[in-house]
Amino acid sequence: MKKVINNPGDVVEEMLEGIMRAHHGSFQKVEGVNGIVKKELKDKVAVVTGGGSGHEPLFFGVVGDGLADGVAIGNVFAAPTPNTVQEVAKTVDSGKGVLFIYGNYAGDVLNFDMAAELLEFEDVQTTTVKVTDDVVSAPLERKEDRRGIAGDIFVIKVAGAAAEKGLSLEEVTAVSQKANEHTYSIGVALSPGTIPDSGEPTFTLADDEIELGMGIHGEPGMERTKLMPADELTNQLMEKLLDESQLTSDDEVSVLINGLGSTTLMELFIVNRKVAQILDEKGIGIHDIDVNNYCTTQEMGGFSISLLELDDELKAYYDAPANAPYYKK
Amino acid sequence: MKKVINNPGDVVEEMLEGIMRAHHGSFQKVEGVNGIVKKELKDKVAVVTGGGSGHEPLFFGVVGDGLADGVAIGNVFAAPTPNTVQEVAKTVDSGKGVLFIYGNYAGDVLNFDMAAELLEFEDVQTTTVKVTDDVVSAPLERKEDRRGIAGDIFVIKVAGAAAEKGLSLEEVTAVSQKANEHTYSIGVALSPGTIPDSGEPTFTLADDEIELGMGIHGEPGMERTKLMPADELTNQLMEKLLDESQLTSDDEVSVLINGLGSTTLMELFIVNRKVAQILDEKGIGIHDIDVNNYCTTQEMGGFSISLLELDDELKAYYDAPANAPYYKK
Amino acid sequence: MTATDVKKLDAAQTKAMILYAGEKIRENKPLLTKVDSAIGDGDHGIGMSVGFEKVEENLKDQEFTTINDIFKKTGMSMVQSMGGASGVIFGTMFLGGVKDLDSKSELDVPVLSEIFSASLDAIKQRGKASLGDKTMIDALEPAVNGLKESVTDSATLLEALKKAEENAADGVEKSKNYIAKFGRAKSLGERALGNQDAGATSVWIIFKSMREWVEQLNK
Amino acid sequence: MTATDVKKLDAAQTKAMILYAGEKIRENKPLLTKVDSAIGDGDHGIGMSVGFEKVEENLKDQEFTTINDIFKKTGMSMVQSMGGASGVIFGTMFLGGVKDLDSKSELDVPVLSEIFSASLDAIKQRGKASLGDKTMIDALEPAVNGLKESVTDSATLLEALKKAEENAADGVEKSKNYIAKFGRAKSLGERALGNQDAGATSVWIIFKSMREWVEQLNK
Ligand SMILES: Nc1ncnc2c1ncn2[C@@H]1O[C@H](COP(=O)(O)OP(=O)(O)O)[C@@H](O)[C@H]1O
Ligand SMILES: Nc1ncnc2c1ncn2[C@@H]1O[C@H](COP(=O)(O)OP(=O)(O)O)[C@@H](O)[C@H]1O
Ligand SMILES: [Mg+2]
Ligand SMILES: [Mg+2]
Ligand SMILES: [Mg+2]
Ligand SMILES: [Mg+2]
Repeated sequence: MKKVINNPGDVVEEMLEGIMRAHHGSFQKVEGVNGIVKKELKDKVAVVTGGGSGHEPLFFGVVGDGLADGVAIGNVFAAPTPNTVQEVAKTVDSGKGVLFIYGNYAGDVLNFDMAAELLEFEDVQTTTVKVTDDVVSAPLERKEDRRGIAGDIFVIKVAGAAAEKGLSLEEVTAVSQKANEHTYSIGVALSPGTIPDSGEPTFTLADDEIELGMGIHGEPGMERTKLMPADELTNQLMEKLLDESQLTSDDEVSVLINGLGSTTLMELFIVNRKVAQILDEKGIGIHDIDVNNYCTTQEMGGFSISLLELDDELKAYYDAPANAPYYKK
Repeated sequence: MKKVINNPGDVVEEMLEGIMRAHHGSFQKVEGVNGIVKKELKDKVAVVTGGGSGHEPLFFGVVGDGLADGVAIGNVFAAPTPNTVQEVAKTVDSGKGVLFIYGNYAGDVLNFDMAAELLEFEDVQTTTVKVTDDVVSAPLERKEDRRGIAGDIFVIKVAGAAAEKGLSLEEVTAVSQKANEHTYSIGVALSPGTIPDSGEPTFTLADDEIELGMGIHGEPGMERTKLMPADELTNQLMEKLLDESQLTSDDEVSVLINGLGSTTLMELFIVNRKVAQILDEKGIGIHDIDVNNYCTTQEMGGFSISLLELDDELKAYYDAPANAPYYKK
Repeated sequence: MTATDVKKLDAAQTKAMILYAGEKIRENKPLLTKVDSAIGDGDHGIGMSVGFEKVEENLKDQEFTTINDIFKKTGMSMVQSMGGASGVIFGTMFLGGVKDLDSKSELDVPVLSEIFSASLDAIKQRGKASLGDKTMIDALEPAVNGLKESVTDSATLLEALKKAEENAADGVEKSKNYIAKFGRAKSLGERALGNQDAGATSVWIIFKSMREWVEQLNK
Repeated sequence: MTATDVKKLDAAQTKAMILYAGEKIRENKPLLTKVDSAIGDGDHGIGMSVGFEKVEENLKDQEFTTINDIFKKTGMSMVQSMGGASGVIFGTMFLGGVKDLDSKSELDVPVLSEIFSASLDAIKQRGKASLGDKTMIDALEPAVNGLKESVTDSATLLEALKKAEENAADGVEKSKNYIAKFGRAKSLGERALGNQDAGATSVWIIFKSMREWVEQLNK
């Protein structure tokens, strides 16, 4: 795989330099670690997100007003170190506490938890919401074991808006946890992404094969099948999603069609057409649709569909203004 | 190449359905043709853009306040038909005239020109600015023959802001023409995109080869070379760009690093780091940097660098607010 | 009567001949796409197929009394459905020839020649290309010259179309050695040498299929 | 004195042994990455290399008087540079063992055994995995058991490390038949069968290289 990089060991650092050069008006770099925080911090509960890099524009792309206050950035597909998380949290904490929001992966849990322990000694209060939106990654009985994928966006959006409104750490955490519980996602992979350091694709798929439910690091999904028409594929994914979410015609959702890297917006909109048709048929209300590349896996081919089941509280936070380099509302 | 589509002949129509379902709050479909215009039109000069589809989010993605009022959408890599352009123009015209802005390709010129002729009979006044930013596509003596690539964004941004300000058709055209003359772009291709209908890549490149200056439909560039480190590649591209633009330390620019499809934001920011270093070294002022995928070629690998040489007038229009699905300021 | 003697076609025959040419163009979609890939953006076959599908849809169930209407409807179908450079250019190849033509109910060699000379002029005016610029003109201009000679020679329709086809084929060959100036290949420069032009290839297929259709007439 | 007789290492030797293990881990980067690709996200070799590069950087030019400091610095270097699951887990493999250990200037079999038992406990507490969950514990726990037996048997350092290495290797083999519950492979279920765990492979390489280093001592 050809990549526009220099030394593979330097990709994260050089990316960060490039990001800071483009966004020095709204970002500040946290010294000594791979962390970025908002330039102008407010006296409110802080929201910190993070994870491995390689999923750009997540997670740095949602650092901004009404969203996250800071981001801890790991190496490619590797959770950030505890000290990175720690320094970012210390920088954004106004004394009102810090909420960690990240996808539920062993590495992220281990590192954020260790950071939380260390922060206790420094009197920084933290809470955690692990995003677990990927419905195929564990059965319902082990919902808390599920992986976090593009649904991160919904949870961070709600958390950021709640924090902006001046809620307490406990309250922001509770509503973010609710947002996570109301978020259902499913993905599909067409082709792999490549880790810059190894130059190797993270998995292999035959020329006419796809994998339903595959995770954003190439974690196995529910089934390998032949490539099929977009409508049929969307049908299969939506069936699983509606089955898991138990949405009915009383419900209203926000939809996110998230591209994984090399799948075009053209394809994503063809998928969106079918998703909307299916929701319309079931009488499920569509409050908003967002078709974008938020959570990528390098140049991986495929996409995910996420649904956020809204109630009045979540809807108000979803609709609140937000302004980050790669998310604006 | 695996694509998430149904019948290849239906991709444009189905994409449009998906777009309209997502953006019915701000868009209206032009009946009978593949055109989209803003839902709420203003009493001002109208800006219409367009071109072949396959380059999403261009061109529909810049229909919005302070940008384009309407878009005429062609089949994949094929200019829109004259009647599409005509209907879009008629829908957005408030009587103050319509400015056409599109990339300078034979097909687009032929179809927009034919539309302009037909619109004359219907008393719709039109002017045209053809974007010719790709510096490698023709020598300086034949500057008017150059292709239009990601620089479209700069020209549409300026035009939209000028029209929003209430300028006359003549004035909006003049400042957009100036924006085009002040825009310099150069691209590089790493891997091809695929036309959904044929399933064939539009060109071939060896595993270790790249093409400097290649166009967004795979048109030949200035040189095929071996893959090289990002900094060296950026150096070579910037050398050509600075040579063409003759920028000096008195100048100030806005920068756009545009991804062509499957090249990751991580890579684009590594490129951006070097672009900024080079401009800093030369003492050329950087007013703004935008790293994004605006003008893609399906899942093509590669990117382009665009510079907009600012003066006070252009800077004011560049900084003016804008709000479209894929461009916000 | 054998095809060799045919001097003219009525409207229904003309319509059938054009529909047959459309079929052949669509059959050759992969070839046209391949040729366009080499030096253009690889969509010429797709565009021409879209156009001739629309032509078929619009002509099939309609009866025509004049040649003019057939050519006009063919051209309009292409212009309104194809887009791209070839939508306007090939649309004009049919539209441009009958724009100023008196109403004709039959297509004979002089009318054929008159139509395509006029459309050649219209294309040149619209697209600003000339012979040698590596466009469809490289096939159309020699084909038109062939038709004109056939008028002078009082050739039969088959002879005239044979000549046009041969000249077009020759033009396609020659286009390999031209440097592209127009269309998406315009900046390829010397690197386009050796590759024939996609639009010229379409022109050749159109004349070739018209010849085939007439040849098979009443065989 | 041959390696077979060695009963203990001083601080400088301990440092050299750990640096050697780091070298071997880095040599095996492609293997570790490949193993992680099959059922994880393919970055384990990269992370471990980053970690041991940092270890080398931090240990190389420094003199140590206690074993505790060497293990602590090794662990901290890994935790602070690697990230990922293995940053904390392998960091803890070195940090956790000396957290409550009295200051030691020499590394003998009892100390070695005490360190790695304590780190096994720390890892289990932190990561909540147990033997059979397809993690590095599948290699570390049997290795620790080997060390404990060696204490009882009053084995030499080489014998103890040989036993630990063998048990670790055996654990890696067995990990092929476990169903993953932790790490990025956690949702692979039965499909991970047949593939060994990446972290377990690293544990085996670490014990193997410690054995090699002691074996070559004063040969
Ligand atoms: N200005 C022109 N005059 C005549 N023919 C042209 C002109 N520009 C392009 N063409 C013809 O159009 C063909 C390309 O058509 P097509 O591939 O369908 O459109 P596009 O170039 O928009 O992709 C070229 O091979 C050439 O023969
Ligand atoms: N909870 C855990 N307890 C013990 N070891 C673990 C745990 N989670 C993961 N591991 C180990 O970490 C290894 C993966 O490390 P690595 O690939 O570097 O991190 P990541 O999983 O973040 O990509 C696994 O092979 C496993 O041995
Ligand atoms: Mg990882
Ligand atoms: Mg085209
Ligand atoms: Mg073409
Ligand atoms: Mg891993």
